[in-house]
Amino acid sequence: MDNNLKEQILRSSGVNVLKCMRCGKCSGTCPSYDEMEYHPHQFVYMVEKGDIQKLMESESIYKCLTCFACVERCPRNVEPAKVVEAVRLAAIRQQGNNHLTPVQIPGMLDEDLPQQAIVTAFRKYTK
Amino acid sequence: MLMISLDRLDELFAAVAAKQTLYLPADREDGQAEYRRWEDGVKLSSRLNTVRSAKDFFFPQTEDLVEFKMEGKNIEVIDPRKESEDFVVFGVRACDARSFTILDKVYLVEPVDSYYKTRRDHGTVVTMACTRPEETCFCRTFGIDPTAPEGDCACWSDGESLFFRANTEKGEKFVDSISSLLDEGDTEKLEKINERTRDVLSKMPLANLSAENFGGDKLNEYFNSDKWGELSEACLGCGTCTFVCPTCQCYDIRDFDTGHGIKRFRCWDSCMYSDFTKMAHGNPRLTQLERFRQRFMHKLVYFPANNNGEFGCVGCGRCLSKCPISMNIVKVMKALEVK
Amino acid sequence: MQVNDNNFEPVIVAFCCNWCSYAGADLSGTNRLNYPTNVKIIRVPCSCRVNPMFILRAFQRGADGVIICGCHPGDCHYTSGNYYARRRITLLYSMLDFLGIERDRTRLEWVSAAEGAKFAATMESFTEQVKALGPNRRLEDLRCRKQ
Amino acid sequence: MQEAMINRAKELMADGTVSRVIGWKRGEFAYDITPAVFETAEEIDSDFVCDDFTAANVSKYLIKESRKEGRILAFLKPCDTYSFNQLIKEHRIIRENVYVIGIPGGPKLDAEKLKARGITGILGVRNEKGTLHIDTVYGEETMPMFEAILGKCENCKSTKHVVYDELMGEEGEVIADSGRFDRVAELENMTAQQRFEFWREQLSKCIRCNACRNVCPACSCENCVFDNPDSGISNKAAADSFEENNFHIIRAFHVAGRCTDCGECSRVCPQNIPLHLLNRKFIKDINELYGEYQAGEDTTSRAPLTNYNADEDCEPSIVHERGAE
Amino acid sequence: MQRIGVFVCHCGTNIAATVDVKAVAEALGHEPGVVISQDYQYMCSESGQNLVKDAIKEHNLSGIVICSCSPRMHENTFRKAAAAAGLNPYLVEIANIREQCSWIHRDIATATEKAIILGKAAVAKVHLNTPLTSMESPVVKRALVIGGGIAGIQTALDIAEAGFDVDIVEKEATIGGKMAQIDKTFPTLDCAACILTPKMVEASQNEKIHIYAFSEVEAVKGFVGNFTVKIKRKARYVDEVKCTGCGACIEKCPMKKVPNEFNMGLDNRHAVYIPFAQAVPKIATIDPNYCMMLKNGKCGLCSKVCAAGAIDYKQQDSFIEEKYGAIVVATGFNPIKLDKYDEFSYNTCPDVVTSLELERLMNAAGPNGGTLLRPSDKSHPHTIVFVQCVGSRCSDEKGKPYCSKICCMYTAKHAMLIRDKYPDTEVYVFYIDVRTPGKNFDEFYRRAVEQYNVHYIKGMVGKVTPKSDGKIDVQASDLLSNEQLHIDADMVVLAAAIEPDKTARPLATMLTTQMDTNDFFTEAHPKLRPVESATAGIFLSGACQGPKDIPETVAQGSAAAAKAIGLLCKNSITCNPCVAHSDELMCNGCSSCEKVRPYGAITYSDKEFRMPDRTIAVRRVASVNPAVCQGCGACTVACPSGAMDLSGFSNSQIMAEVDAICK
Repeated sequence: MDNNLKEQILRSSGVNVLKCMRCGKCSGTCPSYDEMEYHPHQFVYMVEKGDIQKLMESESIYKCLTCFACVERCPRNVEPAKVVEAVRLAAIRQQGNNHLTPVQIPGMLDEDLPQQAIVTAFRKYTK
Repeated sequence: MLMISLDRLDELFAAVAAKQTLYLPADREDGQAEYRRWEDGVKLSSRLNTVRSAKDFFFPQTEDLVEFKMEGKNIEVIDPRKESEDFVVFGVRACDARSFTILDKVYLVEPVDSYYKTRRDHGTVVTMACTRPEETCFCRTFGIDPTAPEGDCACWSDGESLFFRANTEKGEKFVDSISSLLDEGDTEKLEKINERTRDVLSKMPLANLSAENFGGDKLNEYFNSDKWGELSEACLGCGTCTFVCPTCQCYDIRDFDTGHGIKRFRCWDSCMYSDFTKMAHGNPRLTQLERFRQRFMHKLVYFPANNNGEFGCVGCGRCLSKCPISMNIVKVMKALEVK
Repeated sequence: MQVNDNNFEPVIVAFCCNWCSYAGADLSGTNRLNYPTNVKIIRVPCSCRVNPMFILRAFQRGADGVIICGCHPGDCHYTSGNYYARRRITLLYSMLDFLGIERDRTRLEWVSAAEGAKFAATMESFTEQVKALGPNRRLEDLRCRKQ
Repeated sequence: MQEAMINRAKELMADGTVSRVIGWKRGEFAYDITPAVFETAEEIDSDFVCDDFTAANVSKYLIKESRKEGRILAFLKPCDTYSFNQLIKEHRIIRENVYVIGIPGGPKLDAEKLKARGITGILGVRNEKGTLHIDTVYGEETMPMFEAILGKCENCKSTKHVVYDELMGEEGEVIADSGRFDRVAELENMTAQQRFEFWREQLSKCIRCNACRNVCPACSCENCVFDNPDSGISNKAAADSFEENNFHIIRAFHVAGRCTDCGECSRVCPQNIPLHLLNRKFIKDINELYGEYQAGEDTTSRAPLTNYNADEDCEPSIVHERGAE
Repeated sequence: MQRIGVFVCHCGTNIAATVDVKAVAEALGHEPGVVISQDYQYMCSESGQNLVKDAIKEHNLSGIVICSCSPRMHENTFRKAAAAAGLNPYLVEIANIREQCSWIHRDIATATEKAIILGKAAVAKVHLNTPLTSMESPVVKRALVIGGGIAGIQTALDIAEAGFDVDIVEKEATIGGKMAQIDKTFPTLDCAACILTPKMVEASQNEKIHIYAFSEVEAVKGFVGNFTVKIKRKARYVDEVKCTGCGACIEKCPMKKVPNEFNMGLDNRHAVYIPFAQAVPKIATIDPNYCMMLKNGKCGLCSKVCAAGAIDYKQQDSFIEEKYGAIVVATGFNPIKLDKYDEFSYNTCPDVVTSLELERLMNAAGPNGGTLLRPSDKSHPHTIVFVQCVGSRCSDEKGKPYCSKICCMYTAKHAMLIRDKYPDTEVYVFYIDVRTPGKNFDEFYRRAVEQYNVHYIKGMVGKVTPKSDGKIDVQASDLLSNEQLHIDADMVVLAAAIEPDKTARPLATMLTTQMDTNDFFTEAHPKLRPVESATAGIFLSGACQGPKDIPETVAQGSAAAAKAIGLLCKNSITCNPCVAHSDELMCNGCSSCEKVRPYGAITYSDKEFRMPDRTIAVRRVASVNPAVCQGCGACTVACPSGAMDLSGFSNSQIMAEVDAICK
């Protein structure tokens, strides 16, 4: 178990994962649930267990829309989205691990894509 | 006689203050005078006298006597006195100067009050002759000449210069210490001024007040006088007369619990107070009449009885102007007097 | 000890009425709500028992702040005690202010038996407030100062 | 007026309405009157005085005098009637035993103010059309009368007598614009530091002679807390600055809501401490916070500190909210 | 010379973990007058008390200081122990080093320092304590029960059974409370009305019980044994004495569109109404918000049809004042409002209901006569989803941090009842945990799963969305199979958290009782005095003290009754000797104290005094009636001379504490 990594996630997210009472409302409310390998409640639980490497390697970290529905609805104020964000940052901050590079963009553009989404994507997927 | 021009007073005070602490009467914003520590800018008051007398310098209103420090259940006894420094009290009037003689008779006889003595030893009294007495003055009743004050060193002003004469060894030391500022001067004008002052005094309302019918042998004449009731009727039982009096010398000893120990201090007491000399059984003087009587009998009868006829009053007139109901020793003497 | 801004720990006396505020203080204990150790509570039956003499006494003896806590107006266990206290304390605080004593050294707060959180928060903020003022010098008795 | 008073007093004594008269007795000088009880017409003729210097409030003496045998005649100035009424309210004076004649009030004069101008050796004082002619051993001096007015008369609150059996002279009225709180307001508008320094300078003069307390008609306790060794705050001397503050705060607090603002405390203070400002501060606060209240105005109303308004009373935090810094 | 004993309690680790109790005992042992200072594990235990008693005897102690929990907790315990050892109980002082020290501080050094100061203050105070003797005060033999739900009814019945008069004050038009709205009870499934209504009738017929329905407590004065309560009788606009409950007025009332509170607003009632058929008292009430006669003076039909002439449009709120020896609080609970939970669409979709609404929907006296139909289209629901913990166990401001305790069981009950009556209906229950501690509770839940095939799914519902086809999309994550579910439901039932009634807080204020942050009344001791409040003479019954099911509520109701009876049985109670007293030698008779006395305990008389000059003077002086005085101390501050002082909290004692603290 990588304790340093766990500490880093907890610190950068500011989340106390011990507050989770495992109700699963975060996952129940998540619009990206079916896209994700690991679901919001699993993020919280796995971070608590220190099982973080799997999360960092999973596509799930890029599937989170950061819509904050889980944050809004969590009855215990655990804020799972912040955990997902922290794990994602831990991943992309590693050298050469940008999830997105500028050269990839033109190929991904389509007419319906709002400008804001591109900006957001850069913010979320690059360091 | 050695003298200094009045416009060089600041120079003089600075020279004195450079060597020891100097106190002198200064005007307050309410027009009354009080003794203040001299520093640059403090001017000598032109008022005849201060509200509080000069006795404060030797017998302050409160004074720590001893301290007890408590550490758990252990008690340590501490003498709180600090090394005393020499000081000069300047501008004392003849009446107040005489009051020190009276206080000395109480505090410097055996057992000597070492607290008082230390202060007396370190203090130099520089007196100032009166030139403009007030209607409340009756010092001459007690044989005091306001134009020839006692004190370690006496001063006279002729309106232009200040003249000095040392009366004691301490006074000589004082004059020596300022001799570089002094010149020899002519006292002719001075004599005239003193003459005029004595003349004014004889025209004052109290000029003819005499104490000759009072004294240590007059206990029976006055103690049971039926005048006391009338005289004391309006007395509020406050301590104003006692506290402005230069000769009142009674004190109370009290303990103050500081939380870390005890400070045993003495403070002025007044025989006018209901708890004066309170004992286990209560107060020996039950009513205000008796307390009132005590104060005046003490000054006019008991004190002379124990001090070779010396009265316990110097006629400074403070109580005359300060008593809230204007009852005072003059009215008492006049009402009681049996010729 | 030299007192400076960093290590000044004020002495704060809190008079708490037995029925509401003392119970409120107990409740903040029961709920483990932290507040500074500077605060020492004296139990009185009612806020109206607090004599101005006690407040002055506290300042004399080295208190840096005095706070009185009682039942909310209308809630007095004795029906009207806190109303009298309110007037008395208002006038006293106003007088202290008139004499130039820092007004932030005194406070009155109504704390009910249910307001453990309010009690703790009040004590926290009052302590901070007094800390900011520094030691009480204007109404202390020098004879009582710790050597 | 003095003449009329003497005549009336003798009349009332002669017809048995009263057996004694309380008033003022002349002294050695022009100004040193003493409150006194007169028992005979002769005494009245020779010693009774009522002039510019008879400022002393005789109400407090009536606590004792009204408990003696027989009825006593009291000449009360308007301000004295307030003190008298307040003492009636507090059950201290037995009303039936006092025959009150209301007399016109001041302004009374302060001999100290003459002396402060350097006028000494006073042999006599005449008041002519607002100018004082003072005969002294050093010659005659003059000064405007208003400059010699006693502090307590400077901001007279009322020339109305709130209680009397008989009135001499014209009845006056309450003076709404007396300006008696102006000085308090001035102090309130200073900074705390300035106020502190002001009061430190004033109160450090205190010699704790207790004259203010002993003259005060509201301070009529059998045994004052400051004299009672069991009270925990008894102290004979103002041993340090705290004691000075403590005495005057507690004294003012104990008379708050009971003080009629007669001004005797400041009059008798040998050190000229403006003690009345402390009392007026309380009166001003009470008027502003709890509604106008004049102690002694009546004998039935509830005093502001033994009263409350559940819904409207302000919180002590108002102290933080108003005034200067 | 004082001989003071100091006893420092560890309270297990409650104190000892943050306060160095040995250091405290050591430090206080050095205080003047202290002859013995020791610490012990549990001072309040019998052996702890024996330690105190032995020390008193062995060291001939003149006063004792216990450094322990709040005096509100154990002051009496130690006073009794002292008395048993021959020491006057008022020579005991408590230094509160638990609630006001060890529990609020973390740092051992500073907490210990503070505990020592608190101990020193108590030692300083006890130096000045004087022996006091208690007076007796009579007990009014009548109890007041506030709230007429099952808790209040049970308490009232038990108190009446013991032979004491008891009044019930109920703010609604009828007693019965929440239980009257419930259809069936778990785990036995018997009909709530069938077991409740006989009790209601019993209460109404018991001559010792007086029911003030449609009334509220307005003010409470007094103290244990002698409360004076002002009760507001809200205007019903119907004469209670004359009304026979025949219902003629209701039939004729033209105003029929008033939401029926009893049925949770799921159907309507008339402007004049009787909440339900078995209401007690069965008296009509006119709703002034809807009655046309009261609103604009037009109608008056009810008055015309009332044979008894009971309608009184001019009726006003009236007030009565009654004296009571004991007061029992039984103000009960309510489901929380779900307005803030947008994700459950409660406000927008009529087919999303709360469990209490479901009770009414299933009840034979409910809006659908007992047939479970969707509120929106009155169709038969085929799929019903239950959502647990709605608002319970929430640390955010929308909900409540506690577990509401009853939801798991009633949800199982609902699921089971639906499956039993409508086997074609699929029932899903989304749970976080299923909590079933209780006799036959888990068996009950398992029956729902095993026998009735209710689908229990672990996972909180994330989102409830009404669809255009009338179905409701319930989105949730099945945490065990790790998949997200979408269920097309016909109805969704939300197990809303329960909270204390809104009237509880103002009532607590009037009663000067403690409440916790959730507005539940705080018991005097969480384990040992669960049905008493910390304020003497005030007892707690039912859900006002915390979430409870019916059997627990009834049990607590009876327990509170037993406590109240214990009090009422006494002819008098010992009253507090910490009362004011006046020193006649110092009193001026100024009457300042008399003006501020709240209980009329101060009177004046003329007394003769021998003066110093041996004359006799008559002076008016104050005296205090110690049986009436409650010891507030208002007079002590009003008194300028200091003649008034308060035993137990004297000027010198308080100043000694101040000194010790400020040292």
